[in-house]
Amino acid sequence: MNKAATGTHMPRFHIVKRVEMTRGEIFILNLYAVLIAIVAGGILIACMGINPVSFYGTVIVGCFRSALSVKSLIRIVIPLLIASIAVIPAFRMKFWNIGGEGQFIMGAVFASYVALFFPEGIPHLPLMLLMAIAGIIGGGIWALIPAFFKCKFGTNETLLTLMLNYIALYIIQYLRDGPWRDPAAGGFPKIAKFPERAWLDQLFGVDISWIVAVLLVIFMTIYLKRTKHGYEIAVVGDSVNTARYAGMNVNAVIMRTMFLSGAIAGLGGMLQVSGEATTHTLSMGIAGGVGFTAIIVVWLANLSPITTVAVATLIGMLDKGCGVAESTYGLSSAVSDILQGIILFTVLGAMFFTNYKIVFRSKQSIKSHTAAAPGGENK
Amino acid sequence: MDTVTNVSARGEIAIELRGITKAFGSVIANNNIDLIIRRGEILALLGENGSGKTTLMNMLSGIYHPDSGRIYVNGNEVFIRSPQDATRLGIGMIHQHFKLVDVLTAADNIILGAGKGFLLRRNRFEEARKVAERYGMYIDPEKKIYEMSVSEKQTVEILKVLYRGANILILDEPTAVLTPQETQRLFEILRRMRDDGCAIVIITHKLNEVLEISDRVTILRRGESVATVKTSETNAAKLTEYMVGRPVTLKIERPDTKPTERLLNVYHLTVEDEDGVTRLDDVSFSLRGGEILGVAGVAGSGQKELCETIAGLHPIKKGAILYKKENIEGKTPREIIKLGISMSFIPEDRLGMGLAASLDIADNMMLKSYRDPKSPFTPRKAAEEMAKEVIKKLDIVTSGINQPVRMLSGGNVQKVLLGREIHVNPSVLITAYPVRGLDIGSSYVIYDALNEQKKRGVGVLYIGEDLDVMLELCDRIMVLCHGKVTGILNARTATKEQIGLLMAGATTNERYGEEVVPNE
Amino acid sequence: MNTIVNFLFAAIKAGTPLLFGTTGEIITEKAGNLNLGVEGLMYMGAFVGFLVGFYTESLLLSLLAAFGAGVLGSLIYAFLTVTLKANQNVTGLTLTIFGTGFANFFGEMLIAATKGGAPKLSAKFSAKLAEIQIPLLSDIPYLGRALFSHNILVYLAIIIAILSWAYIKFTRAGLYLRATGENPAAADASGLNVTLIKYVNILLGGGICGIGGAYISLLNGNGVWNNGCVNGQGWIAVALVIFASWSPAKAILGSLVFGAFTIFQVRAGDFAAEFPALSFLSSIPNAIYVMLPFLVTAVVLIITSITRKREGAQPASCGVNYYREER
Amino acid sequence: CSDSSISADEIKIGVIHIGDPGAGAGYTYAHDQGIIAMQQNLGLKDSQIIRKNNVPDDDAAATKTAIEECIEAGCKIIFGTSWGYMETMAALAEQYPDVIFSHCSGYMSNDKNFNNYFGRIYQARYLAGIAAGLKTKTNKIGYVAAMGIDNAEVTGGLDAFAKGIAAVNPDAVVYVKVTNTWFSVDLESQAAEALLDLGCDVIAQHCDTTAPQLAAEKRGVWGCGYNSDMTKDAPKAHLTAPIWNWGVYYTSAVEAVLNGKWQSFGNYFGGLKEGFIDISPLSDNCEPGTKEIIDQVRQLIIDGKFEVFDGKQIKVDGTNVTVVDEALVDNKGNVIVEAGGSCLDDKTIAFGINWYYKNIIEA
Ligand SMILES: Nc1ncnc2c1ncn2[C@@H]1O[C@H](COP(=O)(O)OP(=O)(O)OP(=O)(O)O)[C@@H](O)[C@H]1O
Ligand SMILES: Nc1ncnc2c1ncn2[C@@H]1O[C@H](COP(=O)(O)OP(=O)(O)OP(=O)(O)O)[C@@H](O)[C@H]1O
Ligand SMILES: [Mg+2]
Ligand SMILES: [Mg+2]
Repeated sequence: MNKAATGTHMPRFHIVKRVEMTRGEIFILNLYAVLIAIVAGGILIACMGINPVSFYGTVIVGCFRSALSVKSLIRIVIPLLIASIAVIPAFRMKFWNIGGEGQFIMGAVFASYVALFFPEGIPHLPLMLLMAIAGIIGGGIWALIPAFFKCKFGTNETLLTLMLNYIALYIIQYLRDGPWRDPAAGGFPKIAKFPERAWLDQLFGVDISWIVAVLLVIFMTIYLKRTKHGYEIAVVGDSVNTARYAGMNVNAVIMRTMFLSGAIAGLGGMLQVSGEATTHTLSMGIAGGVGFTAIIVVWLANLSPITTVAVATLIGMLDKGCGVAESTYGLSSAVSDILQGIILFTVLGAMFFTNYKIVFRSKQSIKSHTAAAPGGENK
Repeated sequence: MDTVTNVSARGEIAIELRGITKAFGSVIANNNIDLIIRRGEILALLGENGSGKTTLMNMLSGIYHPDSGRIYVNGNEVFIRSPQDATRLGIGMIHQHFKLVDVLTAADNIILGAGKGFLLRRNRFEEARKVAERYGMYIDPEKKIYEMSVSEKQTVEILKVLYRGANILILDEPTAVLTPQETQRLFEILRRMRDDGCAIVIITHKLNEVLEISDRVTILRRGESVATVKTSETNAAKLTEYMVGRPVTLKIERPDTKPTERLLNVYHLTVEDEDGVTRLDDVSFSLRGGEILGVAGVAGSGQKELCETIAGLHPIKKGAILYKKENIEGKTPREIIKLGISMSFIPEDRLGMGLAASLDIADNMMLKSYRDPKSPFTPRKAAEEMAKEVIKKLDIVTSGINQPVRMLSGGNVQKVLLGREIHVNPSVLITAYPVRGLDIGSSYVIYDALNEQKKRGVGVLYIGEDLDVMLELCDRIMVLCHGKVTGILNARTATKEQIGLLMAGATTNERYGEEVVPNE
Repeated sequence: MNTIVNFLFAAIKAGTPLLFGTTGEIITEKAGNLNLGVEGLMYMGAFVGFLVGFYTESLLLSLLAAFGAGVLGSLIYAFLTVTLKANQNVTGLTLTIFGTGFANFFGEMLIAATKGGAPKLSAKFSAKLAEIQIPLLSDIPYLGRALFSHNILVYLAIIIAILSWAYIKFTRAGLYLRATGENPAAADASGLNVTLIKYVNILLGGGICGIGGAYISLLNGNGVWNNGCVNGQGWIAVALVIFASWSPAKAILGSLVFGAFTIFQVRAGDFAAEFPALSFLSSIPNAIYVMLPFLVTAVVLIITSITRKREGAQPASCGVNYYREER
Repeated sequence: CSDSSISADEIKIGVIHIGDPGAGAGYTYAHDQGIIAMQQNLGLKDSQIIRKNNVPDDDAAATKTAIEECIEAGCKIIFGTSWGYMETMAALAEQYPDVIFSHCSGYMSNDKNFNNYFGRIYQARYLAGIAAGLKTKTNKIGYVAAMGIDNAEVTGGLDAFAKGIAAVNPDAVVYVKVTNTWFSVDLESQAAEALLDLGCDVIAQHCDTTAPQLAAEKRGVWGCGYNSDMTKDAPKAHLTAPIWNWGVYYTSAVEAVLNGKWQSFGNYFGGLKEGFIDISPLSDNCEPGTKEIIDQVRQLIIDGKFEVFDGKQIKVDGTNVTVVDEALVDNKGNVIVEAGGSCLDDKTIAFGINWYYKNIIEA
């Protein structure tokens, strides 16, 4: 029995937790990852007989070739950014809210109710305000549901928020086909366009939602860094025991934070549905997956609101630029999905090296391994 | 399955460790440790919390890999890369924190990774029962783990190891959760195995058990092996000394103050843990302003529960805790903090409770006081000031107030915690293991800080390990054993031997400095 | 009566790809990994299975290829989450994006390559997917048509589900799988190779999801490749895992129920016509029928958490990566 | 404003497709064939056509981005082929007066740079109904409808189809199942299968994919497709399909732009007469004599002697076709047009038909 064991040889390497990487090192690491991903994507593109350099050129030019394309880019980035900001506080608390999509949708639905069915006499500004409040409540409620069940019964929040996304989506379909169907649409199932007083204002030729987004980024930065609430989120996310010891009501913090998370997503939905991008109409494509993409965005952004701006912009550029490249080279619109997938996989993989390192043992140290030399570390 | 077939003569070396070092990040859990484990012998591994016992044994069970050092089993050098390797070498470990799959049956846990055959056969239940019977144990093999009591779970753990035919058995604090009767039964089994020629390592904090069951004792302190002695040639007091450190040479100051009113009154306090095991049993004492009341006892005698209960984190089963005249039962931790009761508890992993590891020093400073100002913002400025003061006062080594606490060295983490608790000007300060793992210089900084509190009229409850220190620092010493108060002594007159005996379970009627406690 | 029989028949058909996806995901989750990439895996299986069926006309090769595509897709996932310990949710979502893109991208290339029409499976190939009347059984009045005259993949799905159920419940490897998903630290300490077990089962689960995709592309499109063909069925499969409380046997029934939900909107009128008492069925809006799988699942999820049952709940370590030296 | 003419080698044309033109059949394919025909008719280069494929029409933001990419690329005229693009195009037409927006199948337009185009597809459906009515043995014909009774486009087409059936087979009934979506392979085949289960032996459709035809073929029965000639997709089942010759419109619309005549172009609603719609060549699956009858009826419609939504009906005796007076009655017994009455006006035809013809059964 022991014979087999004596043959056991020394492992050539093993994985250990590393001490800490500085922000700079992490940045460089991610840069490498993105570079590798771009090269991998380039190979794929080259395989289709397209020059990858000019392809990537088209992607970038496509985002900035005219004022119009920049506006388009902004319009893609803003809802994604807002949805991303929304999930940050929940994730910081280690509440795995993947229900941003549903919360965004419910915000849009609640706001649409106000826009479509509140008395005509309400002037523009108060109406917008009411819509914003409705959006906040809609998204907030949709987030409170999983928070409540999590606190009360320990219901798995990942799965419940996932289900609620789809329930929200089909609530739109229900409203579109039934109670909210536009009678003027000639029998087409469609919700009526909002009256003009429920349209979002514009500034510099784009919806003011970009201002809201900027404000939200600033707000979230300050909220998380400077306010008591943000502090409580950080402590609960770090250690529930410490939070209890400090006298925090952990459940209340979870519920409040999830409401905030949902509320911001809901506000994003309200801005989207009342904005020009959707021609001020609620449809099933209202969220278009931003709630899901947001999860990836904030994860790559390390849950920092400021970095989120950069990551969301990059993802938006990939979307927009690939759209242009697609018609330029007659490619499938799916090319952007594949590229996104490759880039995200690489960056996700690279994150491993921020927390762990592989320690190899050189042949020498295996032979000699003096007790003092800790395994001839060469990273 | 027969544990003794391959066992060679008694007294032969089963395992030899040479120069084993293991670090986690910057924490050196084991430093250049040598250890010998013999067949037909029970070796006790002794050491305060965090001294590296579990880590060392985990390297034998294949959970961790040593950074350096060699392991010999039966005279051959081996590399144990996984628990599988360990099993193959005949090493079995019963873990401090049970490693059982809750939703599976006892039998399934026992055969996990060990049985043969494609299908699970019904006879596995019978098999499990047989193994149990062979060692005089009883289990219901079809019972799910989550329906079991702790001692049942432990039985499963032991059977699991036996089933794999282990002849080198490691038990990490197996008795911590057992009743005395259950402990006796376990010891019976261990002795029988020893007599069969197995090598056994047992980790325990309970000195009486060490004396009762072991043949030799190895003592670890702060990651290093400090001594190995024959059990027959030692006693509780000596072991305590090895464990908690050097005989103190420097003199600790003990200012004479006049104790004031009784701030904390604990009456017949009884609490249980989640498993329903009684952790504090009818504990009564009082704490006055201007005194330091030491609490001595081997680890796990109820110190942690005492702290948590006073802080409002643990439910009271029986009895009461009064702050001045106010019953604190049912109060939230926050309300208790407001009363002025402050706690600095250094758990075995140092972080976990009382500190948020990923936040910086300043943020950790305001953990209890962040609510005070009326504004929605955190009092960051004040916290920064406070952080600077505490860093200065307690000599905290750090790159600055913005450094996350998790990056600090263990001792500095402790100073941050204690510094915060002192800084809020509490009227009662509960401090547990404040100098755990600190060097002498740092320890004195802390003693001075505590004395200063005492002079200010604060009531200090000092839970510690080092008896020499306690005898010099405290005014009175309360000894806990198995959750019971075995005595409250005058620290100015008590001796180490006296306390050691009480720690090991002897009792005295002495309740120095206590008024007669009304029996409800 | 025919209405019911036809309804059952159609529900089973619609539920079959879900059953594949769910069985695959159950095995994956049993290993402690929540893979939100089922949709992507099904897409990859759908395309590769179709492609191989289209060119080789061999059903076996087509299914093997679909399985292989699922294995490859889940290999990416396993490598990232098991070896590199990447966040499971994020990796799964990315896999969905990638798999969807993969299928539609190459799908378009296939369409472009087949000049003058959509890529269509040959008659010879489609004949292999014709409905099989099981001797004797299919002669049973009513039941014969509803249960025993399906195409071969329906039976394959049920066999795989039953085998998976038996594998998890009755085999030693299944026991190891359960232990790994519940408590990898305990499994590890017991001498199981947690990494290997996770890899094997994630890949196996992914492969089964891939076959589910192939079902969609080979059968639901009546032999013609359609971009976007999976169309959310992967997500319904994720929901069905919960509904089936992590049991492939219950998933068989569950897939029938969820299949029924998806075809109800085009069949409710038939019920109303045959059984006037059920006429309310046809007045239930379509949106409710599509919502039902998710709504019912959410309710089931909440109820199981309230009753705090240990069996029939998500494997305890699901979603959390395992690292031996982590405490 | 938009009448400054532009040369044929400079013009760029944008097309927003809801599906994939490569699909080889169905709605988007038919549109794209029209675009290709226009390109050939006018001798344009490939690079002058900017296609945006798979643009979901329930996602206004995506629609807008796609259309704007056409504008960025310098398109002079942009065709939006799906109903759901309407509001977005209307809004963009206001913002970009120099670009022409041409939208298919909606009801919105301005008199300047935004028109809509559609056609009298009901005429072709009537003809297809004749082929179906002659073919059915069970006298049950199934119809997969994308939208319900409220939708005049779908309902009008269905009524015309049913009336065509009634002309040759008064005993036949039409079962209709609604999918509530324009494009869904799954739902369309499930609906077709449900209809087949009801005993229908001809499956007709008003939806985008070939799925219903494929389902019919699988069961060994027959069907009438839509949009493109689906005989090549389901050779054993297909009879004929109402089809669009979108190229007719695309060519004339782009010509109008090139010639600076857009201002007077207006909305477009072509029919059999213009060659804009028709049925695809009858397949060998049709009953003998079908072609003779249909050819005569087509001529009657082109000549304006029979208008489908009027108080007349075709009577067939052998292959002898005559027009007789007959009231247009819905399936609830309401008279829509008295016997001999004149045809509904175009606006009603386009937007006002919300009743089912007398032989239609909602299933
Ligand atoms: N997996 C780990 N990661 C990081 N640090 C660790 C880990 N395991 C142990 N440590 C640290 O190593 C040191 C020794 O820990 P170990 O658990 O071996 O102590 P111990 O002697 O068993 O203590 P106790 O009596 O409390 O069980 C401690 O400082 C501990 O915090
Ligand atoms: N996770 C970490 N990341 C970065 N630096 C760290 C980390 N942990 C510790 N350090 C640094 O490593 C050094 C040594 O830490 P360690 O905990 O071993 O100290 P120590 O010698 O035990 O000191 P003390 O006596 O105060 O406990 C310290 O300077 C500390 O700041
Ligand atoms: Mg230990
Ligand atoms: Mg230290």
